[in-house]
Amino acid sequence: MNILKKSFKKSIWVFHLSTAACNNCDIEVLELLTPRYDVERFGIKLVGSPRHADALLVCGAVNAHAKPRFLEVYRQTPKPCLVVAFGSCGCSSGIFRDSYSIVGPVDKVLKEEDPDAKIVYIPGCPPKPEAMIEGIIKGLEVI
Amino acid sequence: MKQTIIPLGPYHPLLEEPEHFKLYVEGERVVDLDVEIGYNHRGIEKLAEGKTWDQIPYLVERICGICSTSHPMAYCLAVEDLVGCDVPKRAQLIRVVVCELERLHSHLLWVGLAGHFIGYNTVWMWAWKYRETILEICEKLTGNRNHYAMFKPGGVRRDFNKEQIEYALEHIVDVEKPIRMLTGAILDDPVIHKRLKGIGVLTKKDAIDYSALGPTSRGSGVPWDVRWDEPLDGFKDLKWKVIVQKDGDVFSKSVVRLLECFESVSLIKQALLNLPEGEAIDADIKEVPPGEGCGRYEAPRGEVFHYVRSDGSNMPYRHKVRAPTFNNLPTFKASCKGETIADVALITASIDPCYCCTERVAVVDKNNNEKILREKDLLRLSVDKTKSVMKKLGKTPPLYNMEI
Amino acid sequence: MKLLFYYLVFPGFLFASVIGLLTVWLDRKVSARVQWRYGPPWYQGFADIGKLLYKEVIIPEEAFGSGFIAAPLFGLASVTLAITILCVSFFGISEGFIGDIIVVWYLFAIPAIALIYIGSTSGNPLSSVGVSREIKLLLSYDLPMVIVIVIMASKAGTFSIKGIMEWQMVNGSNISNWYGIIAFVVAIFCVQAKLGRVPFDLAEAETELGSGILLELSGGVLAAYELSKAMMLFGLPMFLIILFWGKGIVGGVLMYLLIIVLLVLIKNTNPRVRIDHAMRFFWGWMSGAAVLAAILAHLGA
Amino acid sequence: MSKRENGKVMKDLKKKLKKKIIDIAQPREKRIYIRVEPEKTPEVVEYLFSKYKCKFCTASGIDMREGIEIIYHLAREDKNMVINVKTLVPYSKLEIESIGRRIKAFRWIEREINEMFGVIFKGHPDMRRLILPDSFPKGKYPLRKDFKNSDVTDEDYDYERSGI
Repeated sequence: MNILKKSFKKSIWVFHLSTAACNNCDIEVLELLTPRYDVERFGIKLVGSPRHADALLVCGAVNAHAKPRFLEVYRQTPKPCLVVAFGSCGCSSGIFRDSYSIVGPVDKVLKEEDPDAKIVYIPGCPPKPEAMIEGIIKGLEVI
Repeated sequence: MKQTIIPLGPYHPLLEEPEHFKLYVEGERVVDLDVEIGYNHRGIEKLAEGKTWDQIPYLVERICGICSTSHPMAYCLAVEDLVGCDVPKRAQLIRVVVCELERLHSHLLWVGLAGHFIGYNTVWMWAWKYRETILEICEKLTGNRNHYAMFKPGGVRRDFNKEQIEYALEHIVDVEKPIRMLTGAILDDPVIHKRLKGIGVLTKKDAIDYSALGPTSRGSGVPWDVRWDEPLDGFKDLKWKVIVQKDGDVFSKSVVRLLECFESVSLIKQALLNLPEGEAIDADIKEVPPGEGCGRYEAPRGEVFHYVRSDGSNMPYRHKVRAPTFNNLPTFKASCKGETIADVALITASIDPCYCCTERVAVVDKNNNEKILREKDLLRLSVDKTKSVMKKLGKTPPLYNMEI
Repeated sequence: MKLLFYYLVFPGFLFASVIGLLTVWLDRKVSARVQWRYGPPWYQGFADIGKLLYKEVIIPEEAFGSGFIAAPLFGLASVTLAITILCVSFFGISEGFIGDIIVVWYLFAIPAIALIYIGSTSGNPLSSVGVSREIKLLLSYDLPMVIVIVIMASKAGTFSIKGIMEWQMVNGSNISNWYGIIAFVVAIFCVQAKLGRVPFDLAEAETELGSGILLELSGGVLAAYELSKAMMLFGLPMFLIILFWGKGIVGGVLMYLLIIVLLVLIKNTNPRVRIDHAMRFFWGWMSGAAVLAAILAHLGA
Repeated sequence: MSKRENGKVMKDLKKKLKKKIIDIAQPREKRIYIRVEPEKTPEVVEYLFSKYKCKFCTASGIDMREGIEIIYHLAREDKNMVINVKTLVPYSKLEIESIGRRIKAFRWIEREINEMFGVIFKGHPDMRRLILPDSFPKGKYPLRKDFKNSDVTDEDYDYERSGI
């Protein structure tokens, strides 16, 4: 059984999700694919549907418009999955915390849906690409 | 003709920004266009009313990730207009350097995406590779790749020391060569000429009627550039020119952006070279009298407008923010009409929207069978067209950069 | 008992999946290198399959429960059977039977049919679009390929793999003359379409339909499909080797690498075509070339 | 932009818009503020936009307790002047003539002001919600002074209407 667990750590399929973000983290996510920070060497691949995904990259503080859609996508991903909250917006809704249209950071919204969801927080606004890679890799131990 | 439109959720594999366009089509021709935004609303203007004058630059910076220094710049100009103080020269030149650096890396990001839409992925990889050097300069000068937090009403928060200036001057030079190569790759390539010329034309009258801003309006011959029309004292003695193109199609908008990169590089060099020595970098405003002020500055995508009204307390009574894309987005109604779906991806990219919304275009057929065209569809359609254009021109397609 | 051994271990499941997954790694590594990227480590194929087995399987309510799981396994079993038949006669272990070329080709078609079954029952609108594309693709690339098989079989006079290989041993492999080259080009494109690789990966277009037909697959079921695709990546080039080369093992390995390089090159040089383009391409150009090869073959060139 | 030229723009505007405006002021070198009644705003703004070749920057609404003040910011590029037209729409009659009917540039900003302040723009071609989600509770206007950030929290959004 632990061979399968070990192989889980070597190949992570990632699905990108943007909820009310300032598109800076989204661009840093794309930068991970460019030649300088190529993530494919760790087996990380961007996939097309939440069904295949193991990690959900969520950028941005969740606003009311995006919340139902975000929870729907979380329900669809097969369960041993990792939610990566990107940037200070993902971790704590950052500077937009007490606005009327923001309904809480990623973990507050997710805890309603599934209390023991595994969440990785990558602070920084925008987090450095090195920090992102390290965050995802460190998140693997959690699963 | 009854139209059934099924609004699918905005979440989509390669999406950066949840944004949704609806095209009403007859066959291949686009008849009408509807835009649905609001997925990114964070209530910034309401938050601004709860923050003090000095805290707002941090909030305003996070409106848009790519033009993250134009908003604080316009805000500081608005407050200075309200207070009526004048900013020391050195602070102004530092502001010019940071804003021009950001314009460079924003334009390079756009060049990469445009290359990606035509199907040249190597252009995407190259543009983003050379963009890294600029981000490094930004990190060296201001400490962070994107949100620099350099400005505050009345001046600049941090000064450039000698060693930082040398580093910047030395590295800004080796950015010029790749930009020239990229410009060459894009401007003299006959296939790109055929692909970009004559589509998505925004006539001069339309540009004025929609009050388009920035490269979108300068591409149609409307010479609006806030740096020229309302120059800061910093700009007065720097030599540069506004780039204007006449025919308003996607090609001229690209030319405007690429030539602006060269202007930015020369501006940065001039500003860094004649930084006045040892001056104070802040006019340190003590308190803000009641009154109102507007600030305008030229972001990479157009003019950013901030209006500030104060009632004497240490928090603004009202703070209105308007990003350039707010004016540029409705221009799609004029420029997308009559174009084929394959070109829509290019036209939406040509105004370099603050959120790249070419990912989600829902094509509604007139005889109401609704076909959802995703970004890859648009990409492939536009790439097919590039290939057919290439065959006509008798050029072999570039060997390995057409792969999506 | 020996047959079971052949099926499960030597030329069958284990051997084919190991080689298949290594080929998948080679393919991804070369594509990454083309874009100055570093590319995945060598064990990437095994890690992907292992991880998928570890994950939970979600079965959509509309889908018919057990059928949803059985289909890809059924596909996997048929691919292994096809490869065993191929390799058994290629390595000269035992005599093949008359007509096993046709059997092998249609055993390879079964995973695609399993996929169509899954796509249609899963009730997801996007995967139903994927299903219609997969069926059209299946029809389009079958025609030219069957013509190529018939040419080779008529040249060798028999429909058995052994016979074709012996004929090529005697008077030169098919690739060495004109009709062989044309037929080879046709076969390469058909294999590219069968494997669902980039120019023709319409069914599971990654961002176009949100990985269309595979949209509902997850966990173990997806692992079965990925494994069968990897093994086909090994099996189909073997099939081409037998049709066009037929000589000994050493020549076969070289030919295998050549075919893999060709497949990767095609993948990296052109964007995904639209479904009507693909069909026009196969029925128009490819069938024409196949018929031309047939005429040349009979003129004895 | 010398003082003399500024003065010329001020005089020229005073002459043309004499009867339509309440008063005109120029507190600083590049800014002109014109106060107008709500009924006359469309004529003044359309005059500035079309004949006076001004570019439309934006319009901002301010909750002044006794009414909503709408300021149309227009910029005259070649003379490098920002002209702001201010009107106060009283709470008693919260409606104003829509300029977006003829000039396309004003359409989106009027939709936003309507959604954020509740001002009704008569004759606007398609008055829908621009930024706020459909699940936002009806009848609440976020940018009014009496609306606190904590008024609308997670429970108030009824998510059924958000069209999933």
